[in-house]
Amino acid sequence: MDAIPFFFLLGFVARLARSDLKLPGQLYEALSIYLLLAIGLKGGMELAKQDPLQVLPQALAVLALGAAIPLVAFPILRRLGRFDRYNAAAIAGHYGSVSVVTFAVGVDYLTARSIPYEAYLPLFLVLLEMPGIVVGILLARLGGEGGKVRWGPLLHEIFLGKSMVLLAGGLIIGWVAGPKGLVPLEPFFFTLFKGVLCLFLLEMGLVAAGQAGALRTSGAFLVGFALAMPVIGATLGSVLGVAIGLSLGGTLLLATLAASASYIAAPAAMRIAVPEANPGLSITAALVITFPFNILLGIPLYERIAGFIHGS
Amino acid sequence: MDAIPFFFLLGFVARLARSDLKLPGQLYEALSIYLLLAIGLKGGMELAKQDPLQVLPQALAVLALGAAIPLVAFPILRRLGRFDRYNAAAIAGHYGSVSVVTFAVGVDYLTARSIPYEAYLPLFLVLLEMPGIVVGILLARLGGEGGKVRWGPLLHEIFLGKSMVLLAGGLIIGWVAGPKGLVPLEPFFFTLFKGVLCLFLLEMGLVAAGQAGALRTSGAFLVGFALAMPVIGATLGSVLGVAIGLSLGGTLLLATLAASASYIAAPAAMRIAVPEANPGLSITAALVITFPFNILLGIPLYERIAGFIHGS
Amino acid sequence: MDAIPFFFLLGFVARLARSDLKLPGQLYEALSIYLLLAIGLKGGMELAKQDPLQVLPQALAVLALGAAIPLVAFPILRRLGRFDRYNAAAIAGHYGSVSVVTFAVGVDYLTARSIPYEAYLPLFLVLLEMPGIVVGILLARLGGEGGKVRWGPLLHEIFLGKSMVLLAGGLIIGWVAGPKGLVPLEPFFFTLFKGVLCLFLLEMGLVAAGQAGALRTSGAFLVGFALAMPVIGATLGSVLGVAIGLSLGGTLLLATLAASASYIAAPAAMRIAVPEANPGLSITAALVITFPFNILLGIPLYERIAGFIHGS
Amino acid sequence: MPNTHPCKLVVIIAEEALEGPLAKDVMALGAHGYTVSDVRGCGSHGMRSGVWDADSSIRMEILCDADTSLAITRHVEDAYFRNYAMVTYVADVGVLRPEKFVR
Amino acid sequence: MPNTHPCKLVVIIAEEALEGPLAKDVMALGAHGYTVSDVRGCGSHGMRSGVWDADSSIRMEILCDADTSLAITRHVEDAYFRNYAMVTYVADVGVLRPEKFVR
Amino acid sequence: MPNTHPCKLVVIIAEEALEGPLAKDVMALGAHGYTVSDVRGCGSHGMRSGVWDADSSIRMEILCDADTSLAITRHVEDAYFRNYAMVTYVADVGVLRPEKFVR
Ligand SMILES: Nc1ncnc2c1ncn2[C@@H]1O[C@H](COP(=O)(O)O)[C@@H](O)[C@H]1O
Ligand SMILES: Nc1ncnc2c1ncn2[C@@H]1O[C@H](COP(=O)(O)O)[C@@H](O)[C@H]1O
Ligand SMILES: Nc1ncnc2c1ncn2[C@@H]1O[C@H](COP(=O)(O)O)[C@@H](O)[C@H]1O
Ligand code: NA
Ligand code: NA
Ligand code: NA
Repeated sequence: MDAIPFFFLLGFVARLARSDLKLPGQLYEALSIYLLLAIGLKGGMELAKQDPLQVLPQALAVLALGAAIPLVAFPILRRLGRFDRYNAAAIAGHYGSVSVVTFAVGVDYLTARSIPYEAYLPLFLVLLEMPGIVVGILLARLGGEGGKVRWGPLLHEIFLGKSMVLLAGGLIIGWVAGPKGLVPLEPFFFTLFKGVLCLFLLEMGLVAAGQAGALRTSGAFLVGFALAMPVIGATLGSVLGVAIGLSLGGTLLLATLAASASYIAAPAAMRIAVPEANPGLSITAALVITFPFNILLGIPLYERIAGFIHGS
Repeated sequence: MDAIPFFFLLGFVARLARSDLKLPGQLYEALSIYLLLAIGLKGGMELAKQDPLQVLPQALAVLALGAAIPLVAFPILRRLGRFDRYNAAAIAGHYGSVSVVTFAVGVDYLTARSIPYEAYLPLFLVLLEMPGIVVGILLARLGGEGGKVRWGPLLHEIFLGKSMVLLAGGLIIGWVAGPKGLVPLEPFFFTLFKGVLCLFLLEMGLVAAGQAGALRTSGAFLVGFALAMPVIGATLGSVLGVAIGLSLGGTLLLATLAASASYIAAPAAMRIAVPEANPGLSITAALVITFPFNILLGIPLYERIAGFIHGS
Repeated sequence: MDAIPFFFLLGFVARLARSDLKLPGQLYEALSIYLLLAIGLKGGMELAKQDPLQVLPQALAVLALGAAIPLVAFPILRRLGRFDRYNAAAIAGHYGSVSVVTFAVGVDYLTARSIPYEAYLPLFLVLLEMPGIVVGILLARLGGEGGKVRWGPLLHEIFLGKSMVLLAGGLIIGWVAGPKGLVPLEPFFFTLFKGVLCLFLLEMGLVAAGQAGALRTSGAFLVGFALAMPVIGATLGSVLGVAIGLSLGGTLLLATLAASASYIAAPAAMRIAVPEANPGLSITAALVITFPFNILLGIPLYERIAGFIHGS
Repeated sequence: MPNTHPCKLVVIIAEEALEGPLAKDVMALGAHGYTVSDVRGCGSHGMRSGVWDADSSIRMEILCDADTSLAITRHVEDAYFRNYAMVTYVADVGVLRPEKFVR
Repeated sequence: MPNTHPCKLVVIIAEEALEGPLAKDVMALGAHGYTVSDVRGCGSHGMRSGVWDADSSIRMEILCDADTSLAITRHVEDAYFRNYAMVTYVADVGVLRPEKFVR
Repeated sequence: MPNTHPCKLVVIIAEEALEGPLAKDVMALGAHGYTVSDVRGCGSHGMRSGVWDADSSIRMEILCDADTSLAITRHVEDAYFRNYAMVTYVADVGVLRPEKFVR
């Protein structure tokens, strides 16, 4: 059986049982730096094998998907959930962006089942990192009383935030160095990847369970949203995947990306750009509900959805 | 020659010479998390190949050994060493529990000499983690004036302490995932193990030498105890190993476990449960004397003891 | 194309663009501990294959080179650069010592091009660590008004400083354990080396760019010095390399060592021994200019210099 | 015109093992919050260099009213001083938003 | 004879996201320096355990004259108190080299 | 009735390279202990971001009597102020167990 999700469960259960286990803060940072760089490198290496002109239209479509998801989520949160503009926009932005670790678990899912996929998909991960966040911020700022978006610091936060720099930097290095240039880096960045992912998932379990207390105050609607929105996202992602001609595996990964919600880049950007929003709400939704749902149940479900849409 | 003990010596000598070398605190934590998880995974993986019914009686006997060792150590410390009840009980508890790194060095010793052993021995490591501590606490609390053990927080500390969660969690994951599920984790958790162990031993050398100053105040009896008790423990462990039908290698490992003293789980538990005890005494004994003695001289000695008892 | 220098560039550009990317401080420490130990082990392992009597005269010559470089640099800084005695001596001391990471990039350069070299060259790295620093301190203290060098703490700092202990400790362990003893440590210390080096270079890029602001106040002379001195050093190193009979690859590595400037051991020692010197000047020169110059442009240039001198 | 209001700052430097118990205690005694950092140091129990668990210390600071500060220091005195490495001090400071810190 | 001179010490404990903005602000308001450390803690916004980015806090301390301390605390009050987890206090201390800290 | 006794708190923020020497000095000058944490910051010597050795700072706090505090601040002034990045301040606090801190 695949060991990966069990590490998340171990962390989750340990924290719920109030174990004093905790990973040192700087280890968490170190692991996330490693994962972001490694995924970027991998994607860049595969991109080097690709014809850029063929990938370009796909890339544009993926960018549009990232912008579209918060536009779907926002009215749901605002009308059905009765959240104020700021909180609705912030949560929507989190779901427009993506979770790197969810993506990695998706890749692992395909690898374990020997399902092939377009190896340059990490490029889409990089592309989906930001548009959702930008749209989320626009939703909060435009039409509201304020309306004054300070774009300078915002764009800075988005394009030069930690995760963007590592993902895009890794992508470019991988692309420039190419498969041959990366051979000596393989043992560190690729062979160890899955083990490091396990450690990170252990930590995610601890963190998610540590935030679980917020569930009590967040309300039932948010829980429902955090379970339904990934499925909506996955469906949109699957439709687009088929439309742009991805394989079944690639479609599943795009669906997984669309289903995932950011808990690294988005919280940091939203905290600066939409401080009126309560960060507890977005994090509860993205990290405590959507993330475990995706890695434990979502991905197999999205395989069906992707398969169904692919088949039809 | 085997490089592993030299890393301990390097750290020990560097600190004695008052070098400013120090490993960052969070690296120490990260390395110990890795080692505990890796040992647990390894043991769980091997356990998956075993018939549980065959292992069960062995496991019960090992639990009893863990409880017996402090009962042997306590009167020695109390009568011969003239320690007060609290200190005698706390020190006895440290020797009832085990040292993960000593175990790892023992495994390395066997591997380097191609001596086979029952691969599920990490299970015994997990089992020996706690009974000694519980008995140590009982010795401190029962019969003393206080007598009021607050079992709630205590059991919590014991079963949900960091090392227990990682060892037992790793064991369960390894057992559920099985050898096949762990293949992708091998490069990280198994191939790197020995290198990480070296780094940890370097740190242990630094820490042990840093505590060596306490030797001056701890008295000669404690030094003698910390040299004799491991040999007593190893003998008990060897007898039990032969009695429950372990191979020579397995017997040596059980002897090594019995000889080792805890310096992670036990100090944390004792500090909360027996605060009257001076932690400097237990740590000096367990870490400054017994630990180096075991990894540098003890293990070869226990091989003879185990061999002798095995042969007879 | 070789990926290694790109990691430095990524860090450098990210910091110049004021990205919030930063590696945790303890990760930086952990990576440098790893690199120092690994290089020491590698060198010691190769030394074990060598006849000590053959290496000894080479070693003495290399020690002399380390002492000579600051004697060349000091008058340049004092006369041409018009630095005061303390700053001239401190900067000269930095250039007399060496940069471990520059050496590692040099080794990688040779490996990528399959150019052979004397595998025991890390020994020279260890030997070059200190004499330059000692001479730099003497230049600051002797002849000045003070003249009172407190040798006790100074020698302590030099021989027991972090980098010295790890390099020399690794060397000794590698030498004692020999190639066979190190086999189980290979995956951790050798196979991962290049990947870890990449991460460290990313950090170096961030750090170097973070110090780049000091360029504005440091003056044009210092920039010129930090570009010219490595070339002078490389020429001296090449001449010596040929004189002591090194191969082309070995000569290039010795040239690279001589060209490099210390930014770990030297700043720490100078801060205690020559506190009157402004550490910003040495660090700007060594880290912001010489280090990137060496890894991006210097090494290929030194290959030509070494080749030219070797050929003649 | 100053915008701050008088308040007590209680600082406790103690063995890391006490972080959990102390956090519980100060909240139970009426504090509305606390802040913790990792420290190392030296005192009558010798060097605590902060490299590993048993050797680490924490520094907890609590803003609270005078009564709570008295309750906290008294409790700490009774419960922990005899058996643990620790020091405690109290300072007078001025806080913004005083309502956050009174019982 | 004491060698210290009266000075204000402003301490701000806040979400890590504010480290950059606060550093900029205090320097713009006349401080000549600041010191930051990583902390964890608990308050009206709940537990902030410092394990990951969104959950980490910093403690910034600023030595400055009374006017600057007033400017800083007022600015912090206006700009951040409503939306961020944070507390601020001010203490009277004595500094060496007072010229380092006055505007 | 307060259970605290007047005491001096000396705080030194300095380059990491001084941690060892300062620790030795304050103990030699009569302190019975000290507490150290890792910090980063900014001052007249520019930014010290704490990412690598030469760029790291420490914060040391010492509880002691008035005479010792004077001795420490004077020594620090003489020995280190000219050549090192550092600031020092002194505060009046109240300690429990005053006998721990007097010379
Ligand atoms: N005089 C002091 N000034 C500042 N911190 C102290 C002092 N004495 C003790 N400490 C701190 O409190 C911890 C425990 O103190 P003790 O119980 O005296 O060993 C030490 O490890 C120091 O971190
Ligand atoms: N009474 C208090 N004493 C000390 N620190 C506090 C106190 N209240 C809050 N804090 C710190 O300030 C942070 C934010 O506080 P709050 O805005 O109340 O959630 C907390 O996470 C604590 O680190
Ligand atoms: N006004 C200030 N307030 C708080 N900390 C300061 C202040 N000035 C300097 N520091 C700290 O002291 C260190 C050295 O200061 P300096 O010698 O002024 O560069 C800085 O890196 C800061 O951490
Ligand atoms: Na998404
Ligand atoms: Na034992
Ligand atoms: Na050099």
